[in-house]
Amino acid sequence: MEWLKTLISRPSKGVSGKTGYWRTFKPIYDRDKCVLCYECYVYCPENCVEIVEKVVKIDYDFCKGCGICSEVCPANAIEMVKED
Amino acid sequence: MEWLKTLISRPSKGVSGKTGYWRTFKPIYDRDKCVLCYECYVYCPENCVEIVEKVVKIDYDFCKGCGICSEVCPANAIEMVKED
Amino acid sequence: MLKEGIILCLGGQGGVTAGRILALACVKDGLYAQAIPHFGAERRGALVKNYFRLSDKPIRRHSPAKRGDFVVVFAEKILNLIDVKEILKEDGLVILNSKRGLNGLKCYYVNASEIALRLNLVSAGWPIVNTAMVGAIARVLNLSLDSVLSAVEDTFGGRLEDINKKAVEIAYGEVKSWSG
Amino acid sequence: MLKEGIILCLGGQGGVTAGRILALACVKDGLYAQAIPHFGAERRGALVKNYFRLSDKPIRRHSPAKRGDFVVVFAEKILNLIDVKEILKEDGLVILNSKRGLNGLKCYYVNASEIALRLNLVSAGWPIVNTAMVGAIARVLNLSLDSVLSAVEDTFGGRLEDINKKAVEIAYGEVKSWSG
Amino acid sequence: MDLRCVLLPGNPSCQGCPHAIGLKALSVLENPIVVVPAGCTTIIAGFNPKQSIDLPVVHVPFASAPAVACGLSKAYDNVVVWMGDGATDIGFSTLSGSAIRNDNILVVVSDNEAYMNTGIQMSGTTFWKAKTTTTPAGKREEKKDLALIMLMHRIPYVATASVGYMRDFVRKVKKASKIKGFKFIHLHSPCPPGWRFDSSKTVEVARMAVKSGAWILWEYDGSFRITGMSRMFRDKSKRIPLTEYLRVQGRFKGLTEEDVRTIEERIDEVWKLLDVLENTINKA
Amino acid sequence: MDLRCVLLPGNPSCQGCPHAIGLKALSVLENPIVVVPAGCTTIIAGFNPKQSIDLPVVHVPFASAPAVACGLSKAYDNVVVWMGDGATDIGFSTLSGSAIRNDNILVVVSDNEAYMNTGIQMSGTTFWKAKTTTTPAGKREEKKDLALIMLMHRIPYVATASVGYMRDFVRKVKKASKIKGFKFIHLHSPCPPGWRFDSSKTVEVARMAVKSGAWILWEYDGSFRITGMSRMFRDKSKRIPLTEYLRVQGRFKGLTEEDVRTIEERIDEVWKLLDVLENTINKA
Amino acid sequence: MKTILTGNHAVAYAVKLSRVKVVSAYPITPQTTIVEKIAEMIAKGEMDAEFVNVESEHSALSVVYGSALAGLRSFTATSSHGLLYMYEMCWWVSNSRLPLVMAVVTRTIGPPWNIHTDHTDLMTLRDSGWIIAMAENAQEALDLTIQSFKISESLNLPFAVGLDAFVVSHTAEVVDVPDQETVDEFLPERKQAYRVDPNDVFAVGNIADNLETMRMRREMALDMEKAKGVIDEVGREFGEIFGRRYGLVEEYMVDDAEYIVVMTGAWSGDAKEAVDILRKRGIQIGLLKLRYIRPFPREVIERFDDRKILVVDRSFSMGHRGTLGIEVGNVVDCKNVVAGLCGVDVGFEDFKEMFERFVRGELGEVEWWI
Amino acid sequence: MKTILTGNHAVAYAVKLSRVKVVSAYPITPQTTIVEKIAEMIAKGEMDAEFVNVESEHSALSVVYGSALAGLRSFTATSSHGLLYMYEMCWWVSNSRLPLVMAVVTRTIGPPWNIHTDHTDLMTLRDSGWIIAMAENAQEALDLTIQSFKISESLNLPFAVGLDAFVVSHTAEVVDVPDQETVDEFLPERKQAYRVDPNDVFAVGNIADNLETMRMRREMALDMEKAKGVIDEVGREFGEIFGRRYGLVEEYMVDDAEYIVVMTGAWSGDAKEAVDILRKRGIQIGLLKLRYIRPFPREVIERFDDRKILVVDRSFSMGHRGTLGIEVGNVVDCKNVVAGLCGVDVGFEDFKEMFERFVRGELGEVEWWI
Ligand SMILES: Cc1ncc(C[n+]2csc(CCOP(=O)(O)OP(=O)(O)O)c2C)c(N)n1
Ligand SMILES: Cc1ncc(C[n+]2csc(CCOP(=O)(O)OP(=O)(O)O)c2C)c(N)n1
Ligand code: SF4
Ligand code: SF4
Ligand code: SF4
Ligand code: SF4
Ligand code: SF4
Ligand code: SF4
Ligand SMILES: [Mg+2]
Ligand SMILES: [Mg+2]
Repeated sequence: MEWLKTLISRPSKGVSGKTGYWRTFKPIYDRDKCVLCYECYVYCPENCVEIVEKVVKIDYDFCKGCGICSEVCPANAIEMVKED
Repeated sequence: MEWLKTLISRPSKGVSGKTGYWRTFKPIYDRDKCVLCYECYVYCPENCVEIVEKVVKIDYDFCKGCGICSEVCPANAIEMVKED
Repeated sequence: MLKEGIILCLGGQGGVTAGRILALACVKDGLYAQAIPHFGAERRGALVKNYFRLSDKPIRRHSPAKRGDFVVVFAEKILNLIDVKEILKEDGLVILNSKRGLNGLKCYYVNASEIALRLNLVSAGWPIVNTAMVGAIARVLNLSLDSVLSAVEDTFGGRLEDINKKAVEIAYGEVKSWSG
Repeated sequence: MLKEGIILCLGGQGGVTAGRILALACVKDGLYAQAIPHFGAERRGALVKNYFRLSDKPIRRHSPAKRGDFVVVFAEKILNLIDVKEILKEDGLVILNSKRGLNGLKCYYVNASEIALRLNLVSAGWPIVNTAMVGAIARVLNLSLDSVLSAVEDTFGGRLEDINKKAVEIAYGEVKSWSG
Repeated sequence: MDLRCVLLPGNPSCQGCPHAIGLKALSVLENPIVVVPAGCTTIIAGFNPKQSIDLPVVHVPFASAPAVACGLSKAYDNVVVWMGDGATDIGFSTLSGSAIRNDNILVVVSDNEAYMNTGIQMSGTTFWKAKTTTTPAGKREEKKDLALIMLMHRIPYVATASVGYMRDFVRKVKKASKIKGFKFIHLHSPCPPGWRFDSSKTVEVARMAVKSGAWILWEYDGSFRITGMSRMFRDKSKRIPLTEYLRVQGRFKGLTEEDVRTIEERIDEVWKLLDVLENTINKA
Repeated sequence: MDLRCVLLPGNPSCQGCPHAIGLKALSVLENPIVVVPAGCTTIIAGFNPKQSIDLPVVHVPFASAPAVACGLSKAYDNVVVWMGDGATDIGFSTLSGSAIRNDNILVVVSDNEAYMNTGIQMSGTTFWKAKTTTTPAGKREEKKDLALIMLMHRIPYVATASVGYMRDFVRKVKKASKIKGFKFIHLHSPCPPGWRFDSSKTVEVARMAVKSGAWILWEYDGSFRITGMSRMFRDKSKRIPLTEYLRVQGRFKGLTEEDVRTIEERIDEVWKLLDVLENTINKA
Repeated sequence: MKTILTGNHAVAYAVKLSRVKVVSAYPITPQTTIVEKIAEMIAKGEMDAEFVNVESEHSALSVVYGSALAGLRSFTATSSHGLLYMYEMCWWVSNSRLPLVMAVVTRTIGPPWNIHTDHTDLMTLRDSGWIIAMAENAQEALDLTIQSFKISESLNLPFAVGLDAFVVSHTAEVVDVPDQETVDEFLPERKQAYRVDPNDVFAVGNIADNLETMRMRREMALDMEKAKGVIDEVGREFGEIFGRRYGLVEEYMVDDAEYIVVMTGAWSGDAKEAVDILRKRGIQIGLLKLRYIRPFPREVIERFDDRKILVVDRSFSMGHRGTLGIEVGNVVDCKNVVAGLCGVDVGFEDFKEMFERFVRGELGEVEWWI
Repeated sequence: MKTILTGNHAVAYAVKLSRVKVVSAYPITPQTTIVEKIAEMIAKGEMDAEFVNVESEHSALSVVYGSALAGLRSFTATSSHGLLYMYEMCWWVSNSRLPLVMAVVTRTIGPPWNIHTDHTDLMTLRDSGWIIAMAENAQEALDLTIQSFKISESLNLPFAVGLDAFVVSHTAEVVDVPDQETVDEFLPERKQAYRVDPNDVFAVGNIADNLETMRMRREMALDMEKAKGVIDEVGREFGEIFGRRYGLVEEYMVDDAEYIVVMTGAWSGDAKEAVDILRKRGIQIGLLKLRYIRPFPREVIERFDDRKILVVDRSFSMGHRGTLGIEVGNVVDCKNVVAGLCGVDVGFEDFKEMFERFVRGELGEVEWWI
């Protein structure tokens, strides 16, 4: 029943590898501006925003740089900056 | 192209033969009662009622004896009678 | 011993059920049997052919019989629609629902319609003749009455059981050979 | 003469179009060519491989080349994702979008991103480098500039035509061999 | 009403067949082509080399009818689909897709509330609690309201009709055939063997459905309105008792009084909604 | 709002993918099984041997999802179908059949208004005049109103939602999952490559749809009501101009002012109908 | 207990005796009476299962796909256009390696519309990874259905039980119906290679590597080969318990036969009678009935490569020859008669004549028996 | 005019050049770009036809069934699951004897989901009465599509043009696109045996007699035989006009070959290169490319019954052997390699090795090339 392993898949991060490399722009977080509204957390399509001890953490390994967190942030606490 | 004749069919009466033989009851028309409302004509599912010169004609070759004409006749001008 | 029969009835007359009851009766008599309804596309009212086989050995063939050792006719008017002789073997016999038999043929007859009406076995104006005909056929084929009654029991429930058993019994008794 | 190439780009960078323009340019130069996009299931952003062949005779094979006579790299970061040497033939050469070339390999380079930005060939923040890269590849493969420009003409309409032709021209002129 | 009569006598329909009555309405169409998926009408239409419908008929697979009609409509103006409720189940994507595309066709669903051709199995439009061979204890789900669902597809014409009111139905067929785009008519077609009533009662049962308020005749052609006899039965007091309609049918044997009340409540809800639609969707 | 987060980072979705946002709402379900027909989510879900959705996922053929879910529901309580608008086209019979059967499942249609996985072809729910590869001159037909059509199926729960208002959507998912029977949520999911807007704008575009009144959040659970932000936009004066919503999208390039007016009129009609429904279908 | 049952009712009883938990099907003549009977048994409380009424065959197979995935023994049935309509799901089920049983009442594909027997519909499954059997009569229909669950579940391959429209499906004949205890003894609880479960987080069927997928197909091919042994073994075991032995084929007077006729389905009974008649005349003829079409009993046929072979087909592959003619002809040289398509009756008299012509060497490569 | 086109775009241009009037299709990778291109050409006014967007493949084929019935030249295209989803309609079209053309971009059937080439999907049509061709490259895709209308319409049989997913469908390569006038010269107006018309009252497809229906099938079988001649004749005529000659098969170095490889589809090009390599080493090997699967070029293969034959299959019939292996093996003894399923790449290097092993006698009856 080797076939079973081909038919069945288990949860894992990074199915498409470290998708951080897809990025053109990078979200930069400004803790000072943040009002901890959780919008970035709720709307990040990559699910790579965490809020730990009242600080937003972006997992740049996977963040694709879509810019949604920046757009939805009511406090302009996330800025998109061109990657080099 | 012999097959064409099998694939294609042309209109004809009596597809199932003279369906009059299906009948258990026979509709008998009473001209005197008839008010020429055309209900029997409209509702006969067999389309075997004609009204010619103000007289209802039932084509007994095909009438299956369903009894609808009798039921819809507002004048009780059609009676269903057991066939012998 | 393999006997093949053709049961002719009109759609709605219960020919298929008749075949199955008969077959069940055969089993109860230790025989093998087969009831093959012929399904055309016709709606109720039209002529329907059912095939029937009984044998003391397992029956292997499944094709419809071209001619029957016996032909059963559920309604006299069927005789206008089909020439029974064309589907009867040389020495075959006919079992007919009628007040009389047919001339020029080996023929049994029973007034199944009358039996049905007598028992008030009627639906939509039609006498339900199938169980009476089963009784008649069973008698002609020498099946035991008990087996047929038991087969009817297995087939119907409640009120219908008794009345149909009665129909079988009466027809089993009343079926006659015609010598005309 | 059959040359096989592998074009590496990121989804959305227009590698498929680049391949087709190049192939068209080959036809115009009287050559035969084939552009085989590799379709994985990936969405835009991910690494995409395109295969390319050119020849003076009709090309019969359709399987992807395992190694290329040349490998084209649309973005430097692709070099982190794949080891170019693994898909390059022994004496193969690399054509790279970068300010510089690669050491230890026969390498050509052109700053296609910069050319694109210069021409304002940008979409969703990305410089559209494919036509610049086409120019560079064409130069390295010795295709005629006219043919490439004409191929671009056939591919784009309106405003896009001119700007892309310009990108081709610039890159055709600017591509350099790296000796580092 | 001239029913030139496209249905020829001696056809294979059962005694008292509602489709056979309904099909006569197609007589009023000009140069139609009729597309028929699998169903009782396949049989009624006759056996090669004969056919009992005096129109060009294209027989097609069960789920395909509106799509085939769409194809035909690229060449011809008056393409009609005549299909059963079962064909509407399996072909609901096809129907919905055609409606969304606004194909220039008329679809009539002749609804006898079950798969009759295969021997009385339940369909989406089978009435709640009705017994069929696949719901021997009565259907557990409600009747699918095809016409309202099609109305929500925003097509130019939707109507309900009944074989008990042929003049209304014929008028609707005629009207629909004059409109460009997708037209839908849901025809109520009580079937004697399927619903277990005497073959003479087809028209009566159909009328009882309307008179009891269980089947409502309406029409949308830009505006929405209750039509024909149903206008009268808006007034509940004018209706016949629902049980009259239900009791004549063998398929409802064993219905409790509570069941009847439940049905009544649901009917009330539908009337309420239709009333509102009449007041809302109203161009005039 | 706890989005324990069943969607794992590094998955294959495009930047700014609306499905990816929407899928996170499934985090609130208890022990669900998710059935996914062909579509972008097939890709997003990952490649063997890995998967990027941290729930049991059953991938199924395009038209089959609600039926497969029905089968699973014979063993499990919380079966969810997550499907695209395209799957809803081809599988509309399946969906409608499941609804009529009142299967105990929740169906979420994440509607990005085209077949994205195959490269932006029009679907039934594609907006009028939107350009796709199969409607290069703009779609000629209207957007199919799935939720209203499902409402007419008389199922216990129907709602619309938007990836722009996740809290509203999550609430609806939670609520639906507590109801027995067939639940349907139509989720509006603007797609950056498909609608041609920047990947950062997914949420904004979704919100503009609601704020302009073009997408209306509502819910039926026995009673019908406009929900969330849409309550505010009942008042037309509070809405943002429709053109704001349309102009940000590349697919609407070339829309004339008259087109916009037509769209506006149609939106008004829908609001009118929903208002009426709110007043009519009201248990309280 | 010996009683009278149609082939369809025999299947329905087998489904009940196999303790199936979910049944879903869509009506189509001549399949319908199978599921009507099941619906009736469930309504009467004689059978403990759920019956799901669906709106199409595609959904019927999808529903049982779902329930089988969840670990419930499941069954569906169809015919002809129904099979074609669920065709996509058929492939999905087999490629998912999901054990499942479906009865296929073989029927002509239209147009013209025709409800009578023809094996062409069933044969469309032959590439897909379904085990395919054909019942000769009602007894075999019952017996094969009971065995099918065991075979399917031990191989993780779906199983199609074929029966000829009307000739088997609606013919009432003597069937020995086993009792529940004996069937329970023969047929254990359902087993399957994997089961979808909310507490075991995995996905089924997502995109996989090409080569891995091809490997998966090769394993399926190998399991199909293994199925030959399993079928014979289960058939032997069935024989021990129920007194009727089964296997890939039925050999009727083939051992000493110079002429062998290969065929499948209901008409084999008529053909056996014809064989008897010719045997009485001293002609050494026998019948090899293929009870299974998949796996294809290649090795059995190979054993007879020194005989004269006639394949009688009830299905035809347009642009080549009879479907079994192609299959058997791949193993041994054979003549091919195409007969009984579209429900044309073929009885023992026809076979007698056909076999006589075969023996006299009068048959061409491909003959249409019309 | 020589230009660069993908196989899919080549088909789209062929459809335009064939003056098709109605196109309906449903998106599926890798078929989609065919109809996208057609939609674009129609929108731009370059092509005078109606494009109907439908909600499923079943409906796509239904729509063109309707338009073709009405006498309009019609075209659809699909792949894999799409083909399986419209499978019922495929049979309906062929049994209706309706000329029609469909492109089938061959693709793996799931699960697991997989969009890459595999011929199994196309092979499911082989019983149904469709003419089936496979294009080796974009040029053949274009040329066969143009020929397909002529062949289909002269035989009243539908025609499926197969092309390998991606390998042909998405590979851009040099194609000589003929001009409209020349195509018009080659391809006359649509003809068909019957046409539905409001002014000619008849029904199509209603219930017919069993025997008559079987006779209809036999006529279809005979017309399929006739198709062999028509295909060669049309291919010859095409060659005269366009300079590229077509026929049932392509023979590549077979005349003096001791070893012959039989295969179909895109990889034949790679195989030819491998043949060249072996030939250079003095090995007498050749390639017989089946351009048509239906009608099956039985007579051509028979001519080579004295050679050693290897069939390379990209489809497998579970429980027996490769699909072409079965077909060819019915005519001549052959070895059978199953390769490239599920999109696994097979290139000229593979073929070189495979053919070497074949020549050295190292291949078993059925070998999986994994
Ligand atoms: C794909 C497919 N599935 C099933 C059938 C079998 N079938 C033929 S007619 C029919 C029922 C038709 O019901 P309906 O549409 O309500 O028409 P009615 O017979 O009631 O008039 C069915 C299930 C079929 N022909 N094709
Ligand atoms: C029967 C069948 N036809 C076509 C396809 C091809 N197909 C796969 S996904 C897809 C589009 C999906 O569109 P949608 O459901 O809207 O999901 P999205 O990709 O937009 O998320 C199509 C057409 C298929 N898999 N199966
Ligand atoms: S840029 Fe996009 S992917 Fe990255 S953290 Fe922000 S929302 Fe998430
Ligand atoms: S959206 Fe902005 S303010 Fe809100 S939590 Fe995120 S960073 Fe902070
Ligand atoms: S009894 Fe029925 S068939 Fe006869 S005339 Fe009256 S309505 Fe017509
Ligand atoms: S229904 Fe009665 S009254 Fe009216 S026309 Fe007929 S017979 Fe005369
Ligand atoms: S079953 Fe009903 S609908 Fe069908 S033919 Fe008979 S009466 Fe008409
Ligand atoms: S195309 Fe749209 S829906 Fe599909 S993955 Fe990309 S962003 Fe998501
Ligand atoms: Mg119906
Ligand atoms: Mg979508």
